Amino acid sequence: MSILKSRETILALAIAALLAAVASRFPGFVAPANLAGVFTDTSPLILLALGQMAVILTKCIDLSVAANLALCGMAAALMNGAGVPLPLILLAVVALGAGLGAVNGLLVWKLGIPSIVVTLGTMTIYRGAIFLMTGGAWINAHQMSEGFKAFPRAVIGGLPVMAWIAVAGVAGVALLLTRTPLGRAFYAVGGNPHAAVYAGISVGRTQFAAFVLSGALAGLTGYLWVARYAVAYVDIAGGFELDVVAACVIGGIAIAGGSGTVAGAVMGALFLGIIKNALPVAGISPFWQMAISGTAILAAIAFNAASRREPGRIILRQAEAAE
Amino acid sequence: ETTRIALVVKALGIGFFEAAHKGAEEAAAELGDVEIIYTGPTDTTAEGQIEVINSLIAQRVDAIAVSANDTDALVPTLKKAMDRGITVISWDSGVAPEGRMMHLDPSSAPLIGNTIIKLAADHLPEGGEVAVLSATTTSTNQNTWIEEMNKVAGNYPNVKVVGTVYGDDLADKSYREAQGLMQTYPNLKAIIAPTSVGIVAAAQAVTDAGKIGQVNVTGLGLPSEMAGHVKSGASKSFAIWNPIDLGYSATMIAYHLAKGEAKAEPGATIPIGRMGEVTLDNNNTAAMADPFTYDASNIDQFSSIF
Amino acid sequence: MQADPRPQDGAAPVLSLRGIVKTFPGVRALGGVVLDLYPGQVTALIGENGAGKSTVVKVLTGIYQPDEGEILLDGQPVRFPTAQAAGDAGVTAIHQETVLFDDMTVAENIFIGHAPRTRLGLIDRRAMRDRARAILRGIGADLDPATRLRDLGIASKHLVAIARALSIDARVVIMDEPTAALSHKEIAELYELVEKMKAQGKAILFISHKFDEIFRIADRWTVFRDGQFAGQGRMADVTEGQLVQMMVGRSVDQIYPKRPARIGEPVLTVAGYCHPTEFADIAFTLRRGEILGFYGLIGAGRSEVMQALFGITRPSKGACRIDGRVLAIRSTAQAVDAGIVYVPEDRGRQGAVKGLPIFQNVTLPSLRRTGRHGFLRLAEEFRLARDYTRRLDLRAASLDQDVGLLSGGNQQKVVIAKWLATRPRVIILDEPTKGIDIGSKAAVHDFMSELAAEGLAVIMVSSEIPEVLGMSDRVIVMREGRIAAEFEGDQMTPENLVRAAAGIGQPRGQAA
Amino acid sequence: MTAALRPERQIPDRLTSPAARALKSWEALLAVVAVGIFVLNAFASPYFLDPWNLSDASFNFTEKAMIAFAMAMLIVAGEIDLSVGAIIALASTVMGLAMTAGAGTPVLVVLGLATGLACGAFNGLLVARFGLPSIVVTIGTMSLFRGISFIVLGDGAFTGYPPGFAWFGQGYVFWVITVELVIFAAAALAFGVLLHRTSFGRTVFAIGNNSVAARFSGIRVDRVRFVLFLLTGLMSGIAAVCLTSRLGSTRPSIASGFELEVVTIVVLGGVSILGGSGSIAGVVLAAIVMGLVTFGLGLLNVPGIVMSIVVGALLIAVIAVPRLWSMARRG
Ligand SMILES: Nc1ncnc2c1ncn2[C@@H]1O[C@H](COP(=O)(O)OP(=O)(O)OP(=O)(O)O)[C@@H](O)[C@H]1O
Ligand SMILES: Nc1ncnc2c1ncn2[C@@H]1O[C@H](COP(=O)(O)OP(=O)(O)OP(=O)(O)O)[C@@H](O)[C@H]1O
Ligand SMILES: [Mg+2]
Ligand SMILES: [Mg+2]
Repeated sequence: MSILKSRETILALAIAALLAAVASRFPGFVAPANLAGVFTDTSPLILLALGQMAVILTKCIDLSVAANLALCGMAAALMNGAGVPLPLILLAVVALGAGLGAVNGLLVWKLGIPSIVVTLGTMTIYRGAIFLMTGGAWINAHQMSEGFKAFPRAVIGGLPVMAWIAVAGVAGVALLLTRTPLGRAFYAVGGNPHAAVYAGISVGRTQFAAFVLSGALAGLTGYLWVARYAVAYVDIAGGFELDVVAACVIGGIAIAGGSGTVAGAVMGALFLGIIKNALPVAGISPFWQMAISGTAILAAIAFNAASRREPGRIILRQAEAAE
Repeated sequence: ETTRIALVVKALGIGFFEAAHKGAEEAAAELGDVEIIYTGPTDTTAEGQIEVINSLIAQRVDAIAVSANDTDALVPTLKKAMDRGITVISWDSGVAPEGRMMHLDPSSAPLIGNTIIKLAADHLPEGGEVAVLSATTTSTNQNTWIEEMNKVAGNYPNVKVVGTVYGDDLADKSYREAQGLMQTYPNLKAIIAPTSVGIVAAAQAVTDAGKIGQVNVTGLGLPSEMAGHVKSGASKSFAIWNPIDLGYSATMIAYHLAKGEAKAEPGATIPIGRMGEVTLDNNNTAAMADPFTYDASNIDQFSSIF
Repeated sequence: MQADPRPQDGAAPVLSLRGIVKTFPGVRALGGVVLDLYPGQVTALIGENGAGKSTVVKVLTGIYQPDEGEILLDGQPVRFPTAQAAGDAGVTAIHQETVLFDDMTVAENIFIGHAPRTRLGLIDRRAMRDRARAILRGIGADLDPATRLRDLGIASKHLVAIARALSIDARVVIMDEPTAALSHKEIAELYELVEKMKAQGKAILFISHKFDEIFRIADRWTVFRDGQFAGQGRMADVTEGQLVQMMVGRSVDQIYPKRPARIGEPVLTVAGYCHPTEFADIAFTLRRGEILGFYGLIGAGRSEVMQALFGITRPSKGACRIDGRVLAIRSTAQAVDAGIVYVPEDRGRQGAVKGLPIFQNVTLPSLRRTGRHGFLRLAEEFRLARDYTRRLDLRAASLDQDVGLLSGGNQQKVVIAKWLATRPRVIILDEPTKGIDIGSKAAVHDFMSELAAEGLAVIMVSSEIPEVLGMSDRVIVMREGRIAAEFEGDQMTPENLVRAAAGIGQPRGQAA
Repeated sequence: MTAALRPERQIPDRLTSPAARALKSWEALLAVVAVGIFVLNAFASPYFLDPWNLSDASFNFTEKAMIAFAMAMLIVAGEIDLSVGAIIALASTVMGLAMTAGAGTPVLVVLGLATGLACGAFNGLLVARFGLPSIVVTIGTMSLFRGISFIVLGDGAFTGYPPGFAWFGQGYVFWVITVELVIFAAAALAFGVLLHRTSFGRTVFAIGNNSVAARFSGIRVDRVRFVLFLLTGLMSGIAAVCLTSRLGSTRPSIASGFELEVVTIVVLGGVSILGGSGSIAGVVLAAIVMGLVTFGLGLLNVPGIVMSIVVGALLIAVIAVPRLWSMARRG
């Protein structure tokens, strides 16, 4: 437990150090309003990282989240164009996202196909489906209703709705993971699938649930994304799945499943979000961004591996005493 | 026998190219014996375009008119196409001279470069800082225009170009880069985005930052996509040539070259139907027309067209 | 000896199995078995390795679904589609493998799947902790429910598994080799617990290979042979010999086949081996033709020492000499080259490469010999595999059968064959007969003395006193990562071994 | 005394002959699919059965397949390398730098391969030496390698490779047989032999099935893993030479998305993504199937994204259909 705690503490310290470094060159970056902006900007990554975390906890991976997001975003834009009211759109994208996640989940659960293969396949299929839906056409700002675009931006108590949704997502997933049987089952299934069966937990069904959660969050984020950037097309959020996995990895979610915390995932996402937002501000060439986030990922993996390394059983009394 | 002309675009689904496709079909209808194959990769990569072009070569199309994702990478493949007797031209975004017979610029690069900075300067009587939001780091045309813009920047002494960032023609990245610009340069007065994706994202970022009236977004964009931002005031004006005309002209040129009715050599003139004619320069490059400026006064008229 | 299915005292069984069939690809694990469990009685289930005992447990707890046959609870047919369903019906089990979650706390491990809830439906963590503490206290386990399981020793983990089984209010408690990982003290406490549960009227199924323990606590017996029901009856009416006869279909010589040793020159000398956390000051000499026993309580660090000799872990200090040459063993490949081989304790994980065919398992460390210039020669591989599997009397359908389809005992034979095929100088056998039935056990013992007679130097790690005494020429006892004592000849008595292992009395004066 | 206990019993070597096994194998199925698609294409488009066209079409898969062979071995061993596309970018960038410094073709090729090896060694070091999970390590190095390329090149490009250099990606060895096809065939043969006919290949299978037991069997598991990453780096370096030569230029975005296509080919080829089983023959056939599908659809001017749907569906279907079938048979 203390090791777990220290991992998150260190990540928090790393984020603080990063902020301090940027602030030293550009104080405006750490102004509360700007930080709120960074958080808002990182909200999609946070929401997707929460879902991805649940999936990774169960020893799976969901490479289709970005495609799911794009498909649901496009569906939202199309529904908006057809005059569907916003609350219905919100319900529909969450349901659609959950449905797409369920497809992944069913293939993993019922057919036992490894998740990386399933989601590699559905990733291209979901994106292709957008193309089939629209013939590849873009939906632009002027084709979206004002209300549709305004909702995620509406500011309540200093933060836009988009950020509040991320906050709610974090709280909800945290509660789910720590205090409900399903949440504990995610950990159990990833930690020791064999033992999970003995404890009466269905491994497949639990993985299915994780995919549905990840899909639902991706669906919701799809609407937020499209409304925020006021454009929908086939390729939105292309390659974003790797950012999402990277956020989880930086946040210390074990890729082998069974271990990781919501706080870690959120901080992993924030870490990447801050880097992305800080580079242009700090005047570092955007061409450095990729190498920097790559280095951050490697550093995080190395650090997490070092802290997870088992200390070794201490058989020797003497060794114990010496410590 | 019909002449098959392939219109290869950077990626399918982009509004600008869809409009160009319309123009190509218009030209085909006018010419009568032409079949248009409208194609392109899924995302803006050179490798994807090469696969597409290979399959066009295999189909022995008569002409290929390509808007390239990469100036140089397509050259070997397009050379092969020409070796097999296919007419190859580039339009919009060019290919290096060895890889095509001629290139059709939508407008001349110096003209565009001048237009985009002039649009910014026109609305900055007292002058101030402006920044550039470009598209991908690999697309040729944007970078040529920015180069040309910088050449003539001296003519607008009040306007100070403080930086260039890249949005990769991705809506979210462009948005974030635009946000970054506003933070880095608190006194920023205008963002010049010579890309249809970037200009929309920048206008959205300005709107979300509550800086309408403070920061003017201008550059090159599509009337249909910019209509809302012109009305909100985020963009006072922007320019573009007509993509329909561009697709139309490219098709006309490809047709005449393929039929042997014209030759691609320096100084030659090639007729382009209702658009008149173009004259090739020493690089076998021709410019179609001047960019046209759109603002609140004329936006509604064009936003329903492209 | 054919037993009648009804108990003489007339009580009705709580739980019965009738004609249960369970097949796996290529294996018929259960071929129509019968089993009856009576309230307030302990039924011992015995049979060779692979007889189907654990499979029955899994059928009873909803982990496997039988292909045919029925489960009767109070005479009514029931189905257990999941482990949850079996628990709800009052059937709970301590499984043969510890099936727990290393990254969860003790309390969570006990209650996962049936945690107490608050009114809002959330997990009630305080209630969970309190109830866990109560159950643990009930079995005499002094564990903090908030500790992470990863930080516990193997015996404590087993106690958690027992607590988990008891956290379900059960009428039927199944114990699959529950004492295999426990020390003397904990075994005694387990026996008490069994008595208590008996008194509460629970029906208990007790699976064990240890006859002394069966005769001590069981009331009834059932024997399986090759997945078939072979008989059942009351403990009072049967002798050990009869049970063995029924299990293996023949009588087995219980006498250890140790032949008089012709001990030669030293082969392996270990001096001052230390490890930062696992062991210290390990020094001993092993001679040609000798069987050197390593005794100790579980967790004494014997496996760690052996694995260091085999190049799995590195000692922080110390030297090892083989045939007089000093050797710093840094990898298993080096150990094999030097002629030291190791038959691990954990067969499934460390021994057999499941997924590869038998012959490829056998030739894995000998590819340099069977192949030529790095290329494989299949004919040579088959020849080698044929030789050694025949020598060990392997039972398999074919040599290119997946080793994972073999029973545990046969997998062990493949692992031993693999090492013998490298023609080693020193063979280390870590718990070679753990969980192996007496038939195969005798075969392994027999084989060991044959190897020693051929001039191989053998180290045998074992936690079973009769085996250590019966097979070894010399015994080293380890305690808490150090050599506690060394015994030879008349000194090799059960009392001495136990005292040295537990650290009672006797000073370490006799250590080498 | 032991004779009585040990009746001489002969265990047969095999129950089914290798030939019978091959007939029922995944590779046989793939071969049938490949022939089927070939015939279908021949009917669907008049341009298909043209040797020159087929030769052009081979570029759709040759570079990816070269990497796929090494990747297949890596996946059989239970690891994965998602950085292959980025290695190509970095190797190509290094070649570009050397070219601007005036290096000739041989030097360029050596540098391309050396960069590939160096990247492979870096991945291998992190995975084998420090025991980090390869999937996340290579997600990290994917950003790192391509990131370096971006730092060097920014929005620029290297062009003007020496004429001789074009041979690798644009040259012909004989009639329609391209240099890349020859490299592809040679790599297929080399990796086929390495995986299926050598002790090294056998240890790869052992590690993929149970790396702990492999280590307990005297195999230098970490060394084998390291070598596999080296091989993948080397093949990426070779692919970088071919691709750079074919494109005649280098940009940092070169070969983006390659990694997923390579993994798709490997999985389609019947290599278990969980490690432990697979064959090079399957990968060869899968590469050809992918090439035929994309080329065939390309001839019909089907948009690329529809092709990728087909490939995505194929990927799931080839694994799902046999399982559904056996489930249906069991009732
Ligand atoms: N999941 C499985 N897949 C295939 N075969 C299996 C499986 N589980 C058990 N078997 C086989 O079924 C038979 C019975 O195994 P089981 O574990 O029930 O034996 P056991 O009597 O408990 O033996 P032991 O005394 O070694 O614990 C063995 O031949 C075993 O190999
Ligand atoms: N706390 C623990 N958690 C997990 N495994 C453990 C733990 N303690 C011991 N083990 C495992 O139990 C086995 C025995 O450990 P160790 O080598 O320390 O004792 P030993 O004296 O060799 O005991 P044994 O007689 O069981 O071989 C080893 O395989 C070890 O990995
Ligand atoms: Mg068992
Ligand atoms: Mg041990």
